[in-house]
Amino acid sequence: MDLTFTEHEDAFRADARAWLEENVPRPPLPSGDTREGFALHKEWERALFDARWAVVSWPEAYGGREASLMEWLIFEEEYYRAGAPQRVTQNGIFLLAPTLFEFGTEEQRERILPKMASAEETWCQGWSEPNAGSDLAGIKSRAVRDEANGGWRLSGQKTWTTRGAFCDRLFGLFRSDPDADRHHGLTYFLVDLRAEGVTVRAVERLDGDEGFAEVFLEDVFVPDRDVLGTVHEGWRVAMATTGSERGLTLRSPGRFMAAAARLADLYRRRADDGALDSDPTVRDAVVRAWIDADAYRWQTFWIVTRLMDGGQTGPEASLVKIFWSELDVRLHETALRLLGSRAELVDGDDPAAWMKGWQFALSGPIYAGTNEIQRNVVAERVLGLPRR
Amino acid sequence: MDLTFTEHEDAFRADARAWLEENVPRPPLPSGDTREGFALHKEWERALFDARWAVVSWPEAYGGREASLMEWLIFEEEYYRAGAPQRVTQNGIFLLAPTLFEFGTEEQRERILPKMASAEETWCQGWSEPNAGSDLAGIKSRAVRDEANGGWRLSGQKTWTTRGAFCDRLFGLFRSDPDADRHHGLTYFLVDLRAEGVTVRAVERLDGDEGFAEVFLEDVFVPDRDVLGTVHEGWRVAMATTGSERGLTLRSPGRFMAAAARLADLYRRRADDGALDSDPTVRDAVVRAWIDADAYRWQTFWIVTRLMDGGQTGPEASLVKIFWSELDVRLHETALRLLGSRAELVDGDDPAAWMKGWQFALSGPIYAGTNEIQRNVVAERVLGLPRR
Amino acid sequence: MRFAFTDEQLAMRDAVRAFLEKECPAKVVRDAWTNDTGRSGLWSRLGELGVLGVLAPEARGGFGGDYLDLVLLLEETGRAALPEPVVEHAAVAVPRLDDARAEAAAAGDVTITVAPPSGLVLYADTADLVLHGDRFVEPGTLQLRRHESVDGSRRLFAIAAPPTSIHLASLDRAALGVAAQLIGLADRMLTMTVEYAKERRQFGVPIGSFQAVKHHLADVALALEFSRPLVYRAAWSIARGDDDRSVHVAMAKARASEAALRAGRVALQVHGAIGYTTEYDLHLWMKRAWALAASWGDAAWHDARVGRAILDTDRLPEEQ
Amino acid sequence: MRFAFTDEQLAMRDAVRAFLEKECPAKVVRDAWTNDTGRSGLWSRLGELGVLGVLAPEARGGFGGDYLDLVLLLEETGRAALPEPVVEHAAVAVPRLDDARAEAAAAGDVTITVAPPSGLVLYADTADLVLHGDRFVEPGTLQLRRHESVDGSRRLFAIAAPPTSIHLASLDRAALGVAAQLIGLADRMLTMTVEYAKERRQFGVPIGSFQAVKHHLADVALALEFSRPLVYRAAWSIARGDDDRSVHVAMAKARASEAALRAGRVALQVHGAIGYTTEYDLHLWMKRAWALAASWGDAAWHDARVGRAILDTDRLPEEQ
Repeated sequence: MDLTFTEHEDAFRADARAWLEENVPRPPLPSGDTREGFALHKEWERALFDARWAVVSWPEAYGGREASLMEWLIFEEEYYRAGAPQRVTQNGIFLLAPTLFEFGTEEQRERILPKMASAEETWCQGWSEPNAGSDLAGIKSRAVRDEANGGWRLSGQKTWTTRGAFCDRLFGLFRSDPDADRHHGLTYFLVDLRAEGVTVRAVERLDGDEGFAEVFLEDVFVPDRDVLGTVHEGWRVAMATTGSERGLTLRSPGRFMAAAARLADLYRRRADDGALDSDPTVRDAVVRAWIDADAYRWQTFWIVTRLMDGGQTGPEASLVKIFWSELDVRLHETALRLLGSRAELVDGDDPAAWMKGWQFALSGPIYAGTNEIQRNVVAERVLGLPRR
Repeated sequence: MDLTFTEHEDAFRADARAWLEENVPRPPLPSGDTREGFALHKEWERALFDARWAVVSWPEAYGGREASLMEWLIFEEEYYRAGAPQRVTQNGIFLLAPTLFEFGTEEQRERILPKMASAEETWCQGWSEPNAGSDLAGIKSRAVRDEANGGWRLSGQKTWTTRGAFCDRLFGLFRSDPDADRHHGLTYFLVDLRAEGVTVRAVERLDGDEGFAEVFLEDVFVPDRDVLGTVHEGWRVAMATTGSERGLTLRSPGRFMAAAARLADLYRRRADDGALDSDPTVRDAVVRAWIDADAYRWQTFWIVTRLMDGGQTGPEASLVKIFWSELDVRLHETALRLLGSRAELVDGDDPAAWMKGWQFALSGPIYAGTNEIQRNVVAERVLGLPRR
Repeated sequence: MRFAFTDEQLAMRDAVRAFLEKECPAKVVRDAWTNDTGRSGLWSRLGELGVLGVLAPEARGGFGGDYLDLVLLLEETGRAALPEPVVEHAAVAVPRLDDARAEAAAAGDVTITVAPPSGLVLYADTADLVLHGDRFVEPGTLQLRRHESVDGSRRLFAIAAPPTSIHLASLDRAALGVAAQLIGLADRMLTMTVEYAKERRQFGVPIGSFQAVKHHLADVALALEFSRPLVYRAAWSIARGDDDRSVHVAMAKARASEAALRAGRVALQVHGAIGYTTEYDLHLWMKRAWALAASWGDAAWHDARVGRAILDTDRLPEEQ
Repeated sequence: MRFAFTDEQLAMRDAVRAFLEKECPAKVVRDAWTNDTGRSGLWSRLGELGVLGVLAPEARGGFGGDYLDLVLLLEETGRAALPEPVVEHAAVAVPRLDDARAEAAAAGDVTITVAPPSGLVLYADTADLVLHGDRFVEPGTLQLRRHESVDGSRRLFAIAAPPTSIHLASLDRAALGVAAQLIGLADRMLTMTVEYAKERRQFGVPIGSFQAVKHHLADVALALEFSRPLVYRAAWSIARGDDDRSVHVAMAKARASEAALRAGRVALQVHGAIGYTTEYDLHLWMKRAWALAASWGDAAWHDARVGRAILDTDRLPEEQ
């Protein structure tokens, strides 16, 4: 065990910190879940890409640095410490890319990954449907074979597609074998949202941003080269992605360490104002949020060390997803308590940011598999309790 | 609405307070869940009975005062305020008696109730069996008809029989129709524990008292006059009892008001010692316990007013059981926090009492239907969610 | 001891509920987010109905009632998420008036709001008077600066000089009124969510048949069942001038705030993504609950009030 | 950055686990409640095994190791609920010795216990020495007064003069050792309960198939998963003399205490009445967890330590 960083890791951190301090936009960009904000975020992503900070863990050929998992964590710590913008390329980079690396063809990787990393092509996910939420296997959107044109015709509706109103392309599952049911007969498609037959409707989210979209597909042609993995085997292919969605790739500890630091700072300022004299318990809530962020960091280093030794993670990813999502809720709840009667204001600086963060945090226990489902997974696949 | 007590209620309270101050044993009796303690408690119960405080809400003919439900609550407040002993007659008075009043014959009531109230005959309940805990309908103990002697022959095993090692008689369900299953074909019997074929084995509880017993029955004869209600209809008969077991009769607010007062007193003494300077959060836990006890009191007055107006309570009893049992756990947990490293001592005064109370409190969420079952009842029968 | 409302009080509650179900559906609450006033347009009809003048003297066209006559009506305004300063006006300002202004206030011809210690005044732009400390002043005199609330219907205005002190009686009346509204909000969110859980199917069954969902909702029912009586009891204590009324109000506001916040959390979690959209109505109730739970003292602030009363003195619960 | 134990450390952990599974089954723990010493009779064998001398100098027959070599072994003593003052002896006292006493202590020829600020000394009657403040004294000099613990194997003795101050290093080593034991206790209670939930049937199915039971147990797994790394990190910080080691120990003890208390609550609730009897083994583990969670500072006490370090100064998490 050696809990100090190597010279190489320290140097990597120093490089990242120096570049970020130099380049992080001030004042912060508007929300990337709005049309204007999204455009500005694409410019930022482009700058990250040009400096080879967009996808540090990828092969150099695709714009990465072949950084280790540990270095990726270090980059994330620095990224959030610097207060850098949310990653609007996140769903492509963290959800689709791992699947492409595992199941994609060389042609697909070369065609898709660089543009994804540079935000020239932005990706959204198309898992959920009106009747397929927690129960993803309930997918009804169809894919019909179009032999003549060497491809497929997609029809159906996808919902809760994050930033779907602004993205270029969608990845998701469609039912290619109508006779197979549940987890079978699904195929993983990469869909051009500009294609004929696609209608995208923006849906306003709790915080007022149009962060969601409904995507309607009517007989949309998708060529064979945009099938990811084996036809009818989409479920197996997709599970790799949902795994990483739950796991640390979606919410690295750096994000919560930075939030805990902001929370402690807010606490000090409110305490100096004497605003907390009447609430003796909120201080402990701040301390707990800090400790939890620290616990998440060390649990991550523990897992990542195992991975770098060639070990595996499996259903433990569900423990991680439960922990970060509920930590995020508690942390923001504590911030709102610190703000007291000003917490509801969405035009001040502090309050607005924390209230927006709170509303975002509330989605954590819901998406990527509700925490109720995750607890079932922990009980059944980590602890071995009967499925029933 | 009038939240003051009537002159009559105040007078009733004054009488009760005066008698209790005069008569409550000092020092407190040893635990009634031990053989010696049980004997002393029977003397106390006899004194209560002679002064007509044992069963205030019962008809005078059976030793009561025909007190109203509200007066009964007032008596309970005074009883616990005075630090009077636990009621070893509780299971008879609060669980069996309501069933006798509803389903018993005149002969049974006259034969059983006065002796029950005076503790001349003490009763324990025989619901649970090794394979019938939360799932009470899993009862396997059999009752076989003995026409010749005009009665039944009981065989089987009952478990977790509170104070079963010291009591005289047991009430419980036995399977009288072997062909019927689950809730059907059960009969409610009153069993003499001195009868031939009965073996009682004391079982030590968490707190070291022999508060539990296993009761083994081998071909035990029970005469027809000791069948309560209709043969094979025992489930319907028993449900009345489990209802009151869950409801307020088992744990009236007075008990928790007295505990909250002791907790506040403990807090003040520990705070004066400066023992709490390092724990800023325990004070709020004390306040919450106090408020919860108060909330329980007023929710009870709310329900009791409805009952006195001729209204009903049904599945709401499950809400009450969840509330008092979890309040009791939080309240004692807070006391142990206040005691810090001395909490584990079971020979000091304060610590010993609180640690014993804590261990007793831990049984609350388990017995009389686990709180998991109670939450199902609330969801299905109060909120109307589907049973599945 | 008799803890129940009179038939008259229940009848008035039913009348107000029926009125609000008809006149203040979700659409009215939603429109208040974007209209000029943030309000419902029902003010004068609430006056006619008698809601605004419950605490006004009969001689001034009021009902001459007390807080027990008002508390159930405030709970209904919470259930409907009525976007109006009804607590400030009917529960706090009106009982301090006995002149002609009482008459206008009872009739709903004027709107009176209150400047809380936070200095954030609700609906100051459309109010005719603001109760500031112990004075009624014109809004124009307060140098209003508009603020946006997470609840788009709450038009808040910072004032240059917040009141340095506020009557304890006003604070208690406001905190209790908001507590009653929080109970109504929580009850409505629970109902909405139970209905959704019965309808919404996943894995081939209604999600309401999953034990985890059942227990989430049972916990909300539990919080409601044991906070509501505290609110009614505090209303009685204010109505009768009980010496401990401030402690009773604090208990009520603390637990009602938590019940409403829990109801919102569970409602959103059980609804899932649909509840996370503004197209669905839940957020209108949830955001009101967030705002009100933190208004006039949050749970921790009121717990601390209770603590000073019960721990820094020597007393028994409900000392007789 | 490499957060993993060495193969040697894991091998030693496995050896100690195997030894305790064989030599310290539940029966040994249960007997310690009623025997003369409250102990296991395994002390000298723990010495032979090398557990007691991990922190003793090699020159004195010790392993010359550091806290990283010890922490996993302490976790195992928790898993087995080993009734011995192993934390006091091996983690606190031994590292303060380098003379002949270190040799005897490493071999398990003597037992050394520690007087905590509470003044309640564990196994003072069977100990040869007591670390009192910064001095090693004979138990006989302390005027021992026996106390009964809820955990019958914990023989506690009040002393006339508790140490007025205790070395921060000793406090940290003791708190961390107890934290490691709490992790072991929690892990064992979780395992016991999962096994029971698979076997026990009600309503025709294993109770472990009910979602409520699953979620209770998942919450225990969650608490363990995120407290264990804090314990190992604090062990590293002590081993390396990190400036923040006291904060790291506080974080570890706070969360490990809560994890063990939660494991006990859930274990009892899922077991039901059977777990509520002393004939069943669960209570031996649960009561040890109650005692240790409150020893050497409970969760709130350590949270407060962390608070002083992070809130009364200006710093970032893990400032680089």
